[in-house]
Amino acid sequence: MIFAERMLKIDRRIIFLVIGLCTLLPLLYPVGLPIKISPEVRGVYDYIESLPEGSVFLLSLDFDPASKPELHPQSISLLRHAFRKNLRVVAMTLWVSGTGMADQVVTQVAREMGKENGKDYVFLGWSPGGTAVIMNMGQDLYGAFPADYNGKPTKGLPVLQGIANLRDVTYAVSLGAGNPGVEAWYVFGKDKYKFELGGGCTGVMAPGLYPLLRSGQINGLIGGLRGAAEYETLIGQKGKAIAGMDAQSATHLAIIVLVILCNLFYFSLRRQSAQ
Amino acid sequence: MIFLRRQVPLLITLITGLVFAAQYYIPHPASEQMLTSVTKWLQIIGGFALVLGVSSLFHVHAIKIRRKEAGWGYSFVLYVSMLGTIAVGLWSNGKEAVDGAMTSFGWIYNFMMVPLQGTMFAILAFFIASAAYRSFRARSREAAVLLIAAVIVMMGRVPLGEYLIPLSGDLSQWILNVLNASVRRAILIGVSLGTVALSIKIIFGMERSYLGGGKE
Amino acid sequence: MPIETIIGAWVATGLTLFIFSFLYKDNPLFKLAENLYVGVSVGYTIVKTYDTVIVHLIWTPIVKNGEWALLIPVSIGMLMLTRYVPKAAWLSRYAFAFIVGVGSGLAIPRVISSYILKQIEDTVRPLLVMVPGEGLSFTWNLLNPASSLNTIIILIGVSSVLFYFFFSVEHTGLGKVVARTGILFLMIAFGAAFGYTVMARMSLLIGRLTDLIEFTDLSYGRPSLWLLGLTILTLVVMSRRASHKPEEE
Amino acid sequence: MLVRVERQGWKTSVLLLMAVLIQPGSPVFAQYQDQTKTTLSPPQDIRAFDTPSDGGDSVTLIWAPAAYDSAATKYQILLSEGSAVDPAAMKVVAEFPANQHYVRESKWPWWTRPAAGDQHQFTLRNGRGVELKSGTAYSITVAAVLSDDRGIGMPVRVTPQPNWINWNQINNLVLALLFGGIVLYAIGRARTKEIFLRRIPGLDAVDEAIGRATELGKPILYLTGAHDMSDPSTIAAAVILGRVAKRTAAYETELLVPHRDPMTMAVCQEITKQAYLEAGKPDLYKDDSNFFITSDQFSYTAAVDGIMLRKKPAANFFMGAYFAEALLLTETGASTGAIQIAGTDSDHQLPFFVTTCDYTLIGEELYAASAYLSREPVQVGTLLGQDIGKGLILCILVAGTALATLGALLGAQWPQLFLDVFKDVK
Repeated sequence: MIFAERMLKIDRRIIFLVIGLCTLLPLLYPVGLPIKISPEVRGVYDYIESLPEGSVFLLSLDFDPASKPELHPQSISLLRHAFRKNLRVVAMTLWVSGTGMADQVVTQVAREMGKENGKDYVFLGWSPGGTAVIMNMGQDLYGAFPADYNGKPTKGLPVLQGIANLRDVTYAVSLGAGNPGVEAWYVFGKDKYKFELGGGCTGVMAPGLYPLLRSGQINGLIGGLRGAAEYETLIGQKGKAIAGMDAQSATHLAIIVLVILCNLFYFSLRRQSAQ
Repeated sequence: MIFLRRQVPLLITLITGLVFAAQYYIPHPASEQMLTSVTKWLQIIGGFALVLGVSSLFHVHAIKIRRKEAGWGYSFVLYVSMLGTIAVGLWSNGKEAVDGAMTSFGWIYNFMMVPLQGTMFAILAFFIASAAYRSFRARSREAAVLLIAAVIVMMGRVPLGEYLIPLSGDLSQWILNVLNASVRRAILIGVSLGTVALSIKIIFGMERSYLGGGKE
Repeated sequence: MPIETIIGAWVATGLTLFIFSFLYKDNPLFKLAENLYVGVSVGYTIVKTYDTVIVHLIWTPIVKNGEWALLIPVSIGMLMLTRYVPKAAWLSRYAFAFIVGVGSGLAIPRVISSYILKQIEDTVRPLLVMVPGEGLSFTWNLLNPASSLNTIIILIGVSSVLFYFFFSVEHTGLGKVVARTGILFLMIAFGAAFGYTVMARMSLLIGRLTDLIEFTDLSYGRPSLWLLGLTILTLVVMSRRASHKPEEE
Repeated sequence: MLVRVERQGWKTSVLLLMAVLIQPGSPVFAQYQDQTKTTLSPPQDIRAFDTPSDGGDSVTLIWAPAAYDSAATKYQILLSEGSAVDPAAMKVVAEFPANQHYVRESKWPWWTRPAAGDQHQFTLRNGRGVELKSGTAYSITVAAVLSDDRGIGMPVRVTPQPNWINWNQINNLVLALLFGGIVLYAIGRARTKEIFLRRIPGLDAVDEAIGRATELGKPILYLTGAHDMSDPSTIAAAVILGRVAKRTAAYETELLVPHRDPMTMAVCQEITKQAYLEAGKPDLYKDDSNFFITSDQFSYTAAVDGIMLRKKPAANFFMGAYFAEALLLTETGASTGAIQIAGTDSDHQLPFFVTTCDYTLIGEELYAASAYLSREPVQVGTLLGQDIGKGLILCILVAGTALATLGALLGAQWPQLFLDVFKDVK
């Protein structure tokens, strides 16, 4: 067995170990490389920045624990920004298994910013039907969510004053890990009810949302942990995303090196077998 | 009987399909009212669909336990954890937290469901790394192009990459925003034509696989 | 720190490590965690559905507000469940016919407007752009997504990929060139998706390891370290026992 | 009722089309008249009508531009219920700078545009302090305001009404009907005539792989994906399995099909049996070449990986829908040196298939391959219909870009007649 062949056949658990270390070490000993802001993320930030106090900001946390590391930091930053701008925050989720997490993040950030439930913000919880929920909210918000997460009737809540349906929402952001997510909010929401829409998503979803971004169907896109880190930089509050960026750098570099090695060995093998 | 079992469902699909496609073009309050009602109905039906979705699981594992098939112990674990979660959930009125204080249902959610689901997908990071080393080969010119684009994007999306090769950030931005967007747009258009074609076939009864269930 | 949080930290760490043990190989600890996961998440979904649908969307509106019309979706939902009664299973077709019919009807115009018209609208742009001070000109800036050069590239990309997925035309002559361009564009987009997916998966790992690092803290009783040792020990013992037994299969 | 409205609508749109074509050349001059006590002349040519194509509770005003249109001057919209004649008693419901709210800024396409682009327009809706109900008559007018000066136009009467058709979306409807017609026509054609489908190169690769497995005397592994039989990708995978099974029967190669769904397994058993029968080797068919493993994603993956390592199949086929398990499967397969062929519409997994497999059927190619093999009229017809649709869109893209460029070059408006039809205007 020649060298290249032997190298390709090494136990994959050794590679597992390399990746584990590449993640663990930067987390324990951070470097803190600067993070550049992309126009996609800035789109969302600038729009929220431009909103007058008291505008209605709808945040739909459409993800489950599987995407928590990417979308949880995004939701924290967005909520902090919205509360800091004194927007009226309406939070909800279309993913049943994300309900508890969504409630936690909204309550936690609201408490940290000294906001009052029912007056400054509301968490509507989850409702089944996916796209049907979006359409029903567009027709009649109180029909889709007769009660909020805590069981309080939504009708008469001060934070929802003057909001009958999605047409009265100034800005909606969907943090989506799949379907229903950002696309569903456009097709079944913005298309008819004409609110401004922004998106946040996992890395897996991000490339697929670029056509919508280009055509202005969404006015900004926060992609994955990197997007979250950019947003944390923009609002000037470091969180888990910035902390993870060094590990992200290290693992990417490791993968690139592995891909290059793989192809080096592969081509040397091919050349040898051709001879 | 065949009329009731086969024709009537197809007729229901035809009528509801045409009506709700037409609704989009009719702004009259009467038509809007209809949409309001039906979307609310769909929400409720969606709840039933969820129950239907998970119930096949009950069935599969119940058989496993009854027949004591290989690994039936795991099915038993599944049953116990499910029933336990339901019991605790109903006890806590289906709330994970009351005024910010965690309930026992919240405990199961936070310390069992969240780490389990999160880790399930985190193990993939390791497999990507191993595949990167063992199988991501430039077997053809196409695969080579793919790998080069992937490396550029991987470089451009992390601070270290932008620090080492400053151009990589702009380059990956261009790849995503122009090349990637154009391909995704074409795919989106193609898939949409497929969706519309499928919907039309469903409405006109040429596609019936959704009916399933029950003999003719 | 409250005792339930400490217990929680131990349970969460243990389950995380059980799942990570799959990296070594498929083993009973992993299978246990996997089944526990399915069980808990199904239980969770059932509780949430009950609380939201039965209590908030059905019971309260009907009993308190007298919205009797909601009995229609309830009966449609019930029809769906007849799937489990072999003799009445055909009744479930009515429910599916309704849902699929409404869904198809709703989809057609919305998909055309969002994914076809909007996408055509943004692709069809003049190749010459008004530049302040220069008048109408062709802009070469690659980094400006709206420049003329990028407009052409996008047009070529969209058209060639669309053409690649033509199945009733043979890819010969000029068609072959266009299809090959299409496949190159496709590969670049797949490359971008690949890079982003790698990023996403690594982020998930970072998230999980961050939690594990948090649980090495003394206030939790260092569950990460203890349980790591225990998991490794269990795996070693199990593989020893397996190697003593004759190979199955 | 509906028919009448429609006919009227058509007439209007034809008239409007003419108006648009004629108007841009003729300049509109502002007229100064000292009707009121102020020096500012009142807005001219005020027209008010029920906002077309909406659900009611809204009216639209059109008036001529004036010489004083600038950021300093303001326009006010005045409203009162009934037929008030005293403009002083009317309520101010909106105010904005006079150099805003032109018809050209609104999103109306040419077929619903109520006036030339240089005219002012304002759409007043119910809500936010404005009471505007369908079926009630109102008086409405515009006033121009510059510091203390105020010129009030002649009040006009208007009654908001709900409409039955949204004419702004009529292009969407036309496209839906056109494409629907194309699909139905294509399916009809496929039922009576043979439709040409190009051969998918991936199918040659399939034959090649089976050939190699036979040479090596090793089995073939075929997976049908994660979904059940209700998913089109699984159906396509099952159709292609029929083809593969026929070849393995002819070459007498062992076939392994592990399943995740009992129903899919039952269907695939039938398909395999049929294939062996057609190949004339029914005695070689084994019921247990299709076998059920488990429905759990990762346990299934681990089991299939185990089969790959033990039996070392010469060729692995991955058809249908896949999720995160895809990479785990193909990586193990690649490490055993098998020829791997994938076909999936799960676009999130395609990059991994392309880099780890020798041949990949991308997205719709999977359906095309299945239609090519099955020759089922509905499948083939749909494919043809979609091809015609794509062809049309391709033409629109090229022609549209050419026209838009020409429009920019000549500064002409007429290319919009074409471009507006393919816009999402609402």
